[in-house]
Amino acid sequence: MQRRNLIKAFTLSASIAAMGMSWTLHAAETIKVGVLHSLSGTMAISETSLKDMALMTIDEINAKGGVLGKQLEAVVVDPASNWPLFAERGRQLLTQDKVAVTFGCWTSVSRKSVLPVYEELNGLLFYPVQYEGEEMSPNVFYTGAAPNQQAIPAVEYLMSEDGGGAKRYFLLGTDYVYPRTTNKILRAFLISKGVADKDIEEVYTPFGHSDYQTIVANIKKFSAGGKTAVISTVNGDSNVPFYKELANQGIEATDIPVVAFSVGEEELRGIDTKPLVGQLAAWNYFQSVENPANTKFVADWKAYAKAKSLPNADTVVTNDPMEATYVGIHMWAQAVEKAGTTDVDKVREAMYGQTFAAPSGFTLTMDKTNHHLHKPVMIAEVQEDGQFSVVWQTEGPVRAQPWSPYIEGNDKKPDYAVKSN
Amino acid sequence: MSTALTRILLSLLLLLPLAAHAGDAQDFVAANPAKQASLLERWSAAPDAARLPLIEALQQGRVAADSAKNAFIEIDGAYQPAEGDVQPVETPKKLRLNNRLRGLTATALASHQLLGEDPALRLAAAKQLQKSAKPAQLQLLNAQVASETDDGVRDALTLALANLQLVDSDPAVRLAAVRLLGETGDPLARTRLETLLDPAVEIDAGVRTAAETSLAQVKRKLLIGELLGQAFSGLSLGSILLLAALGLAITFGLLGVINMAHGEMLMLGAYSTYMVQVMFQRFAPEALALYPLVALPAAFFVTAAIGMALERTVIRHLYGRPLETLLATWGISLILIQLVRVIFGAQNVEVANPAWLSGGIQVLPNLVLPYNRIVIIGFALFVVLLTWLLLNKTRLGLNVRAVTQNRNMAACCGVPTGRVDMLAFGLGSGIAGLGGVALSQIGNVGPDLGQSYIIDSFLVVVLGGVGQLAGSVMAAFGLGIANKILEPQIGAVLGKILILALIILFIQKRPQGLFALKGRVID
Amino acid sequence: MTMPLNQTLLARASAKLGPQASMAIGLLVLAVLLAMPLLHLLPADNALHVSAYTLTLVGKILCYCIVALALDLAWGYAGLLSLGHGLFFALGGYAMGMYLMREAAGDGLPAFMSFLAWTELPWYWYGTDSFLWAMCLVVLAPGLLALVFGFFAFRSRIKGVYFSIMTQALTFAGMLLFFRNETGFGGNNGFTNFRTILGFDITAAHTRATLFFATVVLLVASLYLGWRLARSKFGRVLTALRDAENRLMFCGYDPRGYKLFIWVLSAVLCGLAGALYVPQVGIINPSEMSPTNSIEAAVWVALGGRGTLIGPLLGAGLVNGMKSWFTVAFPEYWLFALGFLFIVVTLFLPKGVIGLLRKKGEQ
Amino acid sequence: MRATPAPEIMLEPAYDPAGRGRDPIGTSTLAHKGLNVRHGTILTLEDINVSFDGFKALTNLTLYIGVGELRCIIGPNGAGKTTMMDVITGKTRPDNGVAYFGETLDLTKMSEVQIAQSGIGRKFQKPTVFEALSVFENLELAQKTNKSVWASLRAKLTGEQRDRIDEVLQTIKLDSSRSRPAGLLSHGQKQFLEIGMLLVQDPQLLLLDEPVAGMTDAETEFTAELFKSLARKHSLMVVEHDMGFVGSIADHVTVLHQGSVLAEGSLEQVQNDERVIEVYLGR
Repeated sequence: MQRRNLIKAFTLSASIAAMGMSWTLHAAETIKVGVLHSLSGTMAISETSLKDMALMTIDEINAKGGVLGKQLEAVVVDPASNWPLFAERGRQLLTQDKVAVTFGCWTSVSRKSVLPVYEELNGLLFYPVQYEGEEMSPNVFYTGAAPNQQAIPAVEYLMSEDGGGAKRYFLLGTDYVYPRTTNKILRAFLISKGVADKDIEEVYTPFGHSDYQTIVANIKKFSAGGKTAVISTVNGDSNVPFYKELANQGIEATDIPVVAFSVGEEELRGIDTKPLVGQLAAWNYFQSVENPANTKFVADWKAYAKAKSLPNADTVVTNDPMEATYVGIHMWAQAVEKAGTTDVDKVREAMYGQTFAAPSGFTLTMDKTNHHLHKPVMIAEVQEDGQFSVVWQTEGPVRAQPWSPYIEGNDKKPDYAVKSN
Repeated sequence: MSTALTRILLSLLLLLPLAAHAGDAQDFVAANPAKQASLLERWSAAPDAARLPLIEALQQGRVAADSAKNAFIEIDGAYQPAEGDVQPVETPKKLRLNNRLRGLTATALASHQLLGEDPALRLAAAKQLQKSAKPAQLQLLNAQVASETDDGVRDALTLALANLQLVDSDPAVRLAAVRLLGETGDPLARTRLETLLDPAVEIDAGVRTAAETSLAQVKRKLLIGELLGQAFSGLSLGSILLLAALGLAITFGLLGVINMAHGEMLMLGAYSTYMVQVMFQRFAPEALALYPLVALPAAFFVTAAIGMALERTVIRHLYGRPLETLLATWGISLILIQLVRVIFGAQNVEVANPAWLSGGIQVLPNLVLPYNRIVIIGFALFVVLLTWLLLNKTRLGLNVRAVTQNRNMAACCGVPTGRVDMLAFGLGSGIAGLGGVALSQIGNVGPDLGQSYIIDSFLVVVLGGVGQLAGSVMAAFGLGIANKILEPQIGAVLGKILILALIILFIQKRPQGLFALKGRVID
Repeated sequence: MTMPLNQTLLARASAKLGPQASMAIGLLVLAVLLAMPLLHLLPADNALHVSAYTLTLVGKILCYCIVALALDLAWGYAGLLSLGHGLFFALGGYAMGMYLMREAAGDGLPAFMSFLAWTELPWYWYGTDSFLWAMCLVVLAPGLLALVFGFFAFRSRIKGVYFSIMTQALTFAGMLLFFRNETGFGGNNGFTNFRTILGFDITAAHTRATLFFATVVLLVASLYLGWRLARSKFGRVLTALRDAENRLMFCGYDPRGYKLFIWVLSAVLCGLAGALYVPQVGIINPSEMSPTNSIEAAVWVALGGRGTLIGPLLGAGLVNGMKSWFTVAFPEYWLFALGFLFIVVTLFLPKGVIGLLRKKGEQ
Repeated sequence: MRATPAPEIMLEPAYDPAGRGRDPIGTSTLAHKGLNVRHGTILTLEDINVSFDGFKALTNLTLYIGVGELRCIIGPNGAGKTTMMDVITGKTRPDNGVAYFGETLDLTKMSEVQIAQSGIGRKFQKPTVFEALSVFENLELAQKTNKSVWASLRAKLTGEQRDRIDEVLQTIKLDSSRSRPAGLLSHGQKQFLEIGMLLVQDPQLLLLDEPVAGMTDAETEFTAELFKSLARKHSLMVVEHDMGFVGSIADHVTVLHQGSVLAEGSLEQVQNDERVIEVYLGR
């Protein structure tokens, strides 16, 4: 009996799925855009909101009449935080769903997984997250920050009198590619600024590390040698135990400031922010930035979250990768309008030099050659309410250097995108 | 900045007391950050009791300004003019300080507090100045040391002064300062003394020798602090591992269920804590600090109930098939994780430490023991004791032991085995829930919380010897301490890998764990 | 997605029709699998064309099938439940990946090394530009690790749950090790962006078809090997070992040798599967070693029916087919489905799908 | 079936140093594979001590089994009978003492497998057969042959081996169930299957732990005959509680108590020993 019911249940769910599939096929004159973000698994925590942001932006564009007179239709797939699945889903979007463009990926490894597929099939991917650089594919537009658009300005700030004039640097990161590369660039940069080797300490922890007692004790010991700043590339979940330990051991931002590259508004939602107040973060956008474009952006997002009753809709926040997603989709739409077609090669041409008045308060430009956005850099302090207050920012947008000059051999790399073979 | 210049500036300021602070707040609000910084420096060199409220307000972030650059101080939500009798043009906006200004404010506040009545406040101020006194404050400190009535505060001030006196022009003063610094175990003193070893910096050989002696003293004290700190962090990590593993010691160790959903019980315990905190915020915000105490029973009963429900519906059918329980409970854990994701969202939720669990106690200058960790060590021992009592001193415990040793025989003796299984599983889950409350105070609360503890928990139970409470305790503390000894030597990542490798080797040597009973094995 | 469905239907039919029919159906499935790479070579507009998407998807599932089979040899026959087979799979994959990275890098260093500013290959990379040596590594890396681990584990008679937890700890340690950049395997980004294999473009249709074909051949070969083993006296000794190890020792058999043999064989098969998996999916990174993956592999085996050889293949096909479908259709509910599947299988299908089919066949 | 051997043949091993008076075929079987039984003692246990966490399971246990002898071991629960078997088969290592198989094989230095391969077979208290395998396969695995991994990968049954298994199947009356899975057999059948496995294993020394538990009277009687027929060719050590059974097979009985030998002799002697009566009937 039970087994028969089980089979029935399976058949039922299969037919529901079939209905779901057919729903994506109904509209004839639409342009399909792929959304490739993990909705389950470990990365769901970060990527789910990017998917929602992409859908909101697409709705917004559709409400204004769509692109080339056609409505955009989002094809959302879930690569389930599984890297090979990203490649599989990417291929599916390009060959089965035939999307004109894909917005997606968070981790570098997921991007690296889909990259060969997009290069092989000449697809177009917009990648919205800050990353370690060292890549420039003609099939990807990078709307997040390269290291020189985030890490280096942050260290320059720490060196300045306002930033505390740090003399010693404790580089703390999770042991994987982004922190290692960023710290490598930073070390080269610090040495070029006359910081001695003994005044730089690099420490790494495994993924999901939660016991920072020893590390905080080491930071204290290190800081006795002179004004110290901590540069944290600690990943996601490990930040909470790290900051709690810092606070409980009596280290305040005024003694030893910590600047983080992976802590934004979304991450602070799940954190007791009291211990963090005064600590720093470097991004290209903060929700607290005051300008009309951002006010509208934040209000739209809150309304959207409420309307779609997203989880915890009353506390939603915007953050840097969301803004990058938003900017990326709009720029793509503009480029399609300019090119008059969704053809990848023509859209790519049209993307070069495309501008958009972003919520960050600056008009961002897509570089004419290197596929990265010119972005302003902002340093902000954590406030008690989980928001940031900007304490310093660049005069204007900074051009990305995906091939960091601080890494050997990069001077020979071309400053335009070529396929990696 | 040269000392002479400051002195001139300082004396000028002292000559114009009234004019100077007529518009302190106004001056500050109108200034740019660089000017604000020099204002604060001036204030800390020449404190004035009348300025104290302003500096306090600055430190607490209560100073605001309107567009006309009039200064206001927020008191209980209302904006009072800082000086004079102006009305705000519109709602004033709070001044935001950067870290540098915050640091200078703390120093300025300390020098103002030195003038106060309360010796405790003066002591705290003196301690702050030990860290951050500027050369410009030399005169102030000299004066304060001379006029201070409280011995403790005077000692602290003398030390703060000594830091500044290291560069005094008189070798005798320097020598005294160096000797005094030798008495402290302050890591900063070490750096300061080290610079004096250089003949280019310290020309007097006598002072250099004294510095060397003092340095050795300081280093010894620092070493003690470091070792104690390592021991404490080992104990603390051990207590966390223990709390994470204790529930498993019952469900796996006694009942033989390879409970892969154990981590999710921890997670549910942590989410119960979150729920209790939300309830308190909504209905009893005044008692919010007590929420962890209420969360303990709440988490225990919630997780115990879920555990019992799982036992009745799924696990009951799988006794004696350990590997099947592994798969089924893994399935349960996936469902629970996704359920929590759907209900609470994929993001972490915020569980705040109440004030009494924040901060730490300064035992030595380089040793702070955080309250939350102290409480968790105590709590872990309490839970162990509770479990031991439950298992060894109650009827339920007797029944559990009887059932786990010989199910059929126990049934024949009239032990209701089904009920005992259910209660025992509930107990294990409930204890995991208690562990979850503790974990919520040191780390994240998110759907994946349990996943990060499950492997460690199994290793603790297996290492200790299945079914051995004492073994689990030893294993947890052993692992914690071993981890903390290895970490500074080879780094956290290799340390973790090495620990895993060591455990694998150890189990080869003693497959039954640390505390295995030797005996005739019945086939 | 067509694959697993076909498989179930076929298996169900086969149970009804008896052994000759199952043989016929097995041959039919094999014929379809062998035809797929050929159909892939047809022009894209041909009605019978099999797309690269389908081919890689099925190829991936076939690799998982080999893992399931390997795990079944160890668990189903010898009672060694490994929760660390992902490690062997990944090691094989990494060995292959090393070769592919060297091919892609030409005379230079693999890309990830040059931006770590390494000027020299670490010693364990020597010779990996040779396909033959890489193939040796595919066998040696998982094989030797399994040999050493197995030797010590079986010597101290670690079995049952303890064995499972030790293997889990092993793969966890491996994952942490490979996550480090400094280990020299590309950290968490792993290896991607492969270009050529033996000089052939890795994205070309005929390369894909060949890789797929190789996977089918490996699967059939391992199935045959498993079948021969299961029917030999060796297989019976393993079964005896699983059920009553002490008795077997008192019969004069040394269980260590038997366990070690099947354990290493199983690891090597996993490594081979990994080696074929990597060029087809185009990426290998340490998350393949995460304990979760290995547990999932155990579920494939349990779902299909352990100790049946064919069952685990069905299980791997079913679960992965469902995963591919669910994560598109109902991403939020995939974990629920998987979780319930675990529970249902352990509670109601102790002998797996194969057991269910057999029962139906008998009725 | 043979007749019951005359009691006078079953001498105290120490008094029969050359193994005289034994079935010549038996000795020849024993003599192969290099087992040295020059002094007629197949098993020597001297001053064996075993303790578990302070509990002394065996205390200065000394015991000799002669070649071809059928020895019964009796004793109250906890007397150390099974522990003694564990020591002989290598499952438990004695804290000290001497354990020799024949004259040369030091059992305390050999692994369980080596001990089994050198010719000691054991039947467990609880019948242990390979439940997933058929009766025939059970016997096939137990059969005396090369038991290395490589050998079994290529193993094929010879006609001779097949005949031997068939013969044993007849003997243990399981011929009709030869292809049934052993797990489906009744308790008594499993006992017989395990005995059959010992038979095909062809060990020189058989250790039998409560072999007739769960058997019907007829089966018990049959087993008694079987054992008696095995003696001489093989040496047997039988642990049993069933006094009737002991009486029907044994001429020589050892009583264990608290881990050491309390009495030794014929069943009658032992039964009349006052210390034995005290132990069995309580004080």
